[in-house]
Amino acid sequence: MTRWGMVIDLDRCTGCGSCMAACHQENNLAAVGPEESSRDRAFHWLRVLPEVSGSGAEVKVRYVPQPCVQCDDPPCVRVCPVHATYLGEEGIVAQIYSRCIGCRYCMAACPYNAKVFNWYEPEWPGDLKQGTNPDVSLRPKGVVEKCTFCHHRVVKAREEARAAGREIRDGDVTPACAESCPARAIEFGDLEDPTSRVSELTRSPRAFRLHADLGTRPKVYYLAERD
Amino acid sequence: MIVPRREFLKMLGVATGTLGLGGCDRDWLVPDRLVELAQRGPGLESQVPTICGLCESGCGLTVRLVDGLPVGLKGNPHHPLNRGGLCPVGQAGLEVLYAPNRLRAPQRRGAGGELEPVSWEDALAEVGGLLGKMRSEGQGSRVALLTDEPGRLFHDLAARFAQAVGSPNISSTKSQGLLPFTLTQGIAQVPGFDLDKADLVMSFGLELFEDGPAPLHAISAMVGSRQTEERAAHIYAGTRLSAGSSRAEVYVPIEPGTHGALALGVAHVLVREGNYDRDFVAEHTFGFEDWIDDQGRERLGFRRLLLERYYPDRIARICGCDAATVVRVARRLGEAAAPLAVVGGEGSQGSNATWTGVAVHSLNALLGVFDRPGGVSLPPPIPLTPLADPETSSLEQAESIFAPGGSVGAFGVDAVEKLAERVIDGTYPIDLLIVVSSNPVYSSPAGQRLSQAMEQIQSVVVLTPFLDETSAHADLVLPTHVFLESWQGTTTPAAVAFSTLGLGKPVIEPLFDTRHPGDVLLELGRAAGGPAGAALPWVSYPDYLKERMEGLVISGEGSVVTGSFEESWVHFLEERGWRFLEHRSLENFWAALERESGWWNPVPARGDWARLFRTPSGRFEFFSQTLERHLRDVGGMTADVEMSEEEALERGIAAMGSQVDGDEVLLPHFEPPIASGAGELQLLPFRPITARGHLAAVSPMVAEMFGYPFLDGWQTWAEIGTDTAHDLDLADGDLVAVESDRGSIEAVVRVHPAAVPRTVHVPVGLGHVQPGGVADGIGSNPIEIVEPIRDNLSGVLSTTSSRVSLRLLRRRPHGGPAPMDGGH
Amino acid sequence: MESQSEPRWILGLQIASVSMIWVFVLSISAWILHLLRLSRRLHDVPSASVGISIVAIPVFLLGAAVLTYVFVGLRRGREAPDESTLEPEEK
Amino acid sequence: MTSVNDKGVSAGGLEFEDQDLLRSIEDSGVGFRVVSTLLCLVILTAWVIFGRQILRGLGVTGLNQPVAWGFYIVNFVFFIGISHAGTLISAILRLSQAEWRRPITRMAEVITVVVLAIGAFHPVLDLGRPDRALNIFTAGRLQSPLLWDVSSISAYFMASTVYLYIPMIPDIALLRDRGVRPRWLYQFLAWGWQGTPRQQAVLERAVGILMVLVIPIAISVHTVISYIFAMTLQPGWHSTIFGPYFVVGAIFSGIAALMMVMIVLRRIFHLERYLKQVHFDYLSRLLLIMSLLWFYFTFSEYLTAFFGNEPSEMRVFYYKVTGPYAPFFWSMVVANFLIPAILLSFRRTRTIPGIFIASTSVVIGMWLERLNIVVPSLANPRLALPTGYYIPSLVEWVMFAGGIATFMLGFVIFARFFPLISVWEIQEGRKLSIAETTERLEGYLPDPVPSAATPPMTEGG
Repeated sequence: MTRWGMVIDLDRCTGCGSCMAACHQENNLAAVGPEESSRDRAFHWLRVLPEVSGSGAEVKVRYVPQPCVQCDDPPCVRVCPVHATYLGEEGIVAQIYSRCIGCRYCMAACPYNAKVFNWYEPEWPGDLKQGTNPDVSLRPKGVVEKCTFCHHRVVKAREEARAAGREIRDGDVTPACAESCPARAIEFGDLEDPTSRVSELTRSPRAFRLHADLGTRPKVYYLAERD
Repeated sequence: MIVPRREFLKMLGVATGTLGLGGCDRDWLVPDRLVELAQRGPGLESQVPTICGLCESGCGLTVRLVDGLPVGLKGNPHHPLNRGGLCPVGQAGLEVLYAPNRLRAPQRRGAGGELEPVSWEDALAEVGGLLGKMRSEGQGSRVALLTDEPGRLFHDLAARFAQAVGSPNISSTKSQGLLPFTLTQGIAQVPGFDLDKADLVMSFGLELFEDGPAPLHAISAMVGSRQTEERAAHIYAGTRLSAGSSRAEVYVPIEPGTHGALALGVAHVLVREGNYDRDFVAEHTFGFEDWIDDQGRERLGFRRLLLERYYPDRIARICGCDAATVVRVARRLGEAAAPLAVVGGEGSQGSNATWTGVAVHSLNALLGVFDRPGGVSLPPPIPLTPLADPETSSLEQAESIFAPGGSVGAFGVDAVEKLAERVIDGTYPIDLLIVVSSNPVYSSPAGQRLSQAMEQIQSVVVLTPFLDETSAHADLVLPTHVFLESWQGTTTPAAVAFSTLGLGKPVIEPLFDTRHPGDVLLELGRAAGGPAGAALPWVSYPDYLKERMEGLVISGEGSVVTGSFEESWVHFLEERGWRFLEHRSLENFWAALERESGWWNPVPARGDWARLFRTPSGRFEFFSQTLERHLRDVGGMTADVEMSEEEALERGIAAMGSQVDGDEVLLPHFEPPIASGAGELQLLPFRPITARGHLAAVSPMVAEMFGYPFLDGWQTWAEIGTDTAHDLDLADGDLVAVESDRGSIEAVVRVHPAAVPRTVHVPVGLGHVQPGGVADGIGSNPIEIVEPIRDNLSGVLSTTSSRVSLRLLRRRPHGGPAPMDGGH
Repeated sequence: MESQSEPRWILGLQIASVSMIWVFVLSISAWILHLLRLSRRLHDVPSASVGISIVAIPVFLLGAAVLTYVFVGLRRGREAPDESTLEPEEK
Repeated sequence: MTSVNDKGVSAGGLEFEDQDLLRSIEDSGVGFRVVSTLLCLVILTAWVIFGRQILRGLGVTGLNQPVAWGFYIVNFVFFIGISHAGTLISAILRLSQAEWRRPITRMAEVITVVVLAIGAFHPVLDLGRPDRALNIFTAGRLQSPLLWDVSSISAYFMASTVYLYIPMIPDIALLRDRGVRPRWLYQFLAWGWQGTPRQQAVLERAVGILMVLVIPIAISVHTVISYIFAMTLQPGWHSTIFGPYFVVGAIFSGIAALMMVMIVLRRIFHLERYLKQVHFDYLSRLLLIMSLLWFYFTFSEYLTAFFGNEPSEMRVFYYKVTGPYAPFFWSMVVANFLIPAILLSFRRTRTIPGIFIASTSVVIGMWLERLNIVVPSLANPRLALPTGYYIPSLVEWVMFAGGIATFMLGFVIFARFFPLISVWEIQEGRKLSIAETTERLEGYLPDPVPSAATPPMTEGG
């Protein structure tokens, strides 16, 4: 059984924002517009998070691309009253838009603020709807949504694998963010398979996870900058 | 498996392609047929490569089509420039295609000043007729053409068009910043910088990973296609720490416009410590040591100049950094195996941009990186079929409106400014102005002047997919395809070490009644009739492209990219021997190009010093004889009395208005930047990656992530340092008016801990006037308020020479710390 | 007599309401049991949740029981001899 | 007219002296209609606004990322808290045989039932998809604290309704016998009460069971509510003390609300004869104690957070203590601690007005406390995200008003049909308590020295 994980190398990341944009396009995230985003309603499944350390001449700013970290012990799943979010068997924390009642308890419980809410019906000015990705459903208003590790691609890959008469394995899937990264800072693959690139990288001394102390066991790892 | 999983699949809708498009309440602008197809189609998928036309880079794209409708874009891994990566703006390609404010038919400005739809036939007949008339009356020079359509191929066609209608007036609105290379290398192009093999790149003001001709190339070359251990390090010297530069190994914050000084300081340390490439300097440079000219006069050498004038302490004073940093950086450069010094961004926008460029480039000379892997070289020429001379010789070629001329002393001009001024002061009448894929009124500091000039020009024709600032002054607006609908031929962007040629083919038929600018020019030529038509024999733009490509087939140089970048390389090498295998005939080649969308030639001609240094001395000139001659001529022109060379030179220098004297003028030196205006802060407009391409503002996604490094969108921000904010008692999120002597714009304060004191950085990209567009009237455009100070050597207008002050309009509406100190 | 002269439908209504209570209570208990089964099937975090919901069931039953007890009790109590009064001594 | 005449609870009794208690029922003036229409208008508006919210989406509120919870949840916790006034208090008082409870219990129980209903509805207001609320029943998941709430609140609601109803039966019977209209209603609800000894016995046993039953439920309910927050990992929420802290707060606000209600109704229905200074005196002592208790809990809660000095905790802490929420935080402390402590400690200020002010400030203060618990933790994410903010929209204010109006309407309607003070308990008090209490008192006293002369008078109470 595969367990999908991601490794983001902050030493390679140049903060270009491609992953963010790719995620938007791949997953049909509708822009909320100027008014709404001025009210902090803008949302991204993956955001580039600025982190400042030091000050004065020694100041360091680093940009951390942060998708849902896909915990193995997700606080959001524990609190969902209707089983609208759950931990899939391949380790992907999924959201069922058709069942979510929009209580936003999962948002309140997520220590990573990885979940976002459709405050209004998503809007597609002009013909933008034409350009949406048919593999990913458009969300209705009033439901919570989140990064799915491009689950639709996983599904596709699994079908292809099945057609090829084998199990889905490492390297079959690349999420949109990893695919679009010009610095190739994002690796995606199977953490179960000890030989996979990702599990290799997770053993690097530079590897760390966001708030590993919370015991949520995220499957998104980061590699610290070298210098 | 448990129930919810099934539901989950259902929701993710692997089988619900229709869900994506179903239930559309709006009336559709795209042809119903397409909607029908999208909703009921069999759902057949295909991947088609093409070229991104949103900015000058021309990255490779792979378009995902379902039933022939594009539903997704990603970087083309085969393309040698971006190698699979794709910037945020590129990602927004589909939003540009389906944007609500696409122009759907030609528009003519009626009597009432309102735009009214008009048929293509009438529109073209009208303009063509006018062209024909002017040409036959020998008034061709009253036609002017401004185009920013990327790539040499289109530019050649436009030039041919101008020629055909007898006009010498064609220019791009963008300045390439060639002059430093002309002065030092005697070449009229930006040389290639081999980022693929450089191991340390020192950037003077150029946000390598965000700005410049091809940021995605920089990312993939320096990081993307290397192992983490081998990725190129970089050092950034500038006034602002962008997201990309925050990865720099060293960040040297310096006063605005002092990049050149820093470069010279570094040079000083290199020379003093003997840490430079002696052989190269000895063999291939001119004017390093003191020398005696043919009149037997003692001339100042670069070495002495450096050692006497540019010692670190002085540099530290000028740049506001500390001397130790200068030394540290210099040593780091000296030790590096394959160092590079590049300039750009704010470094090439000051009033002293040319001198900055020269100083930085002379670093490359000291480091002796020319013509070697990881260094500076000329990309191999692209053997396009040359255009046969048209029989327009009958027309005597008038002087171009863009000719520098006059006693200003500048090598070149700022096209937009020149056009505007000469039309307004009536010294060069223009009756027909054609603007292609460019929005100078928005993007040029002389924009306002241009719009005044446009009012005086009898007829202004603008080719654009969207109504914008420039088309607002047009008498005729001709809607063009967006890139996904059109054939594109792009050529290597500036500063790339290898040469590429991109062939983009349309992935969807035009949604509306639009045309390709190339086709429009061809038709106009035909409509003008006579020799004009004859000079533009091609039926259509792709037809023209095909003819130009033939040259590649004949030469057999380079190869069509295949597989990943690395594979292409291998493939390329294999192919050297029996190269004709692949493109034996034009047809095969064309087919291959269509299939792969890219041709490239990665091998520079090594050891061809004559081609690299076309200076009088045939070497890299620290002491620029080119400049010396130029200044003599200029000096000569100032008065029509006979005068000695020295006198002429003196006068020339005076005319140019340098702040140093003697030979130093002709050597790489530091010209203090000019800043005008009353304010206490220096305004430095910059172009974030989200502002690439003049179509960016039509995409809601790009607008929403416009300020993503601050988790911000839909607004123009004014970035200031922590202490500046403290001094001005401003907090992150405050709304301020940025006020220069020329005007005032609104912006939201963003406090960045690493911004240099007394500077304010405002991104271009928003503040558009685009009727019907999602970002129409959102944000503001800093270019509106910059003082048009001229770089006296290149004639280009500086955008970073204005002093401004910030006036608080409204405090941050709600409390809480800013993104940059969130959680700290 | 006043209270004897209550129309019958009132009595019907009363019985109906009491049985309604039972329907309500039983259905809630059934629901909670259903949830327990569900959480077992989904391998949810049991402990606390199970405990808390299990105590809920008896509460409901008890509430309903008390109501019924009172209802029945009062009806029985009615057929008391006429001299029935409230003696302080009564405990 | 009635069968049970002579001494005791007999309704038609010539010496019926509790007319005041039935006035609101037997001659409800125009006042009732006016007030209830006004309240209905407010409530109607709230419903219209709610409808609009359902149609347009939750965007009409002031919520955002990261502050995904606001007024609705705050008020949910607040109202449920208030609801602890009643049943719990009356149960405790009954259990401890506090004689002064008699005029108080009924109102307390009414508060509980009404407010509980309102509070329990608030989460529905907060849903992005109220149309799917029933998913809770089809696909509910017990591991979610929200489900614990659903079950415990409904249990509490059931228990307290029964607990309100059963002790009311004799009064209903009284009204029935006095022929108050609508006749059928009282006949239906009286369950044929005649006050026979057996009926009395049944009644008392039932009440006895209920009051024991209600206390643990009441406590569990608010503990579970606190779990909604405490079970997450969020700084400022993830605290073991939250259960008791919430319960204390609940009882605290409950008593305050109870006294407010008592004072107001006392004024409106001229119940001065029943609700005397002494009642308020006792209750306000209780309030004072709760205030101190509350302060103790708050203190230890924040001290541990502060002393632990865990970064994300501190971010929340400072957000409250010195940051944007400082005004709310400190006014909470003042309203919950300083004001009541001062006003209720001195006999001179422990007057009815003084008590009214104190209780009002406590109710407001407790609302502020809920606000201080819900918003700041959400506004300060663990990650280096910008600090959030939350400004409730008009919609949320209207819904809040709607909630309060519903509360008032509930009371008005109840007062229109049922006595706000338990008539029979008062009368029972008159008839029996004195004797019974003296007896009990003597039971407490040491037995007199046994002498052959006089036999012991009782075997203890």
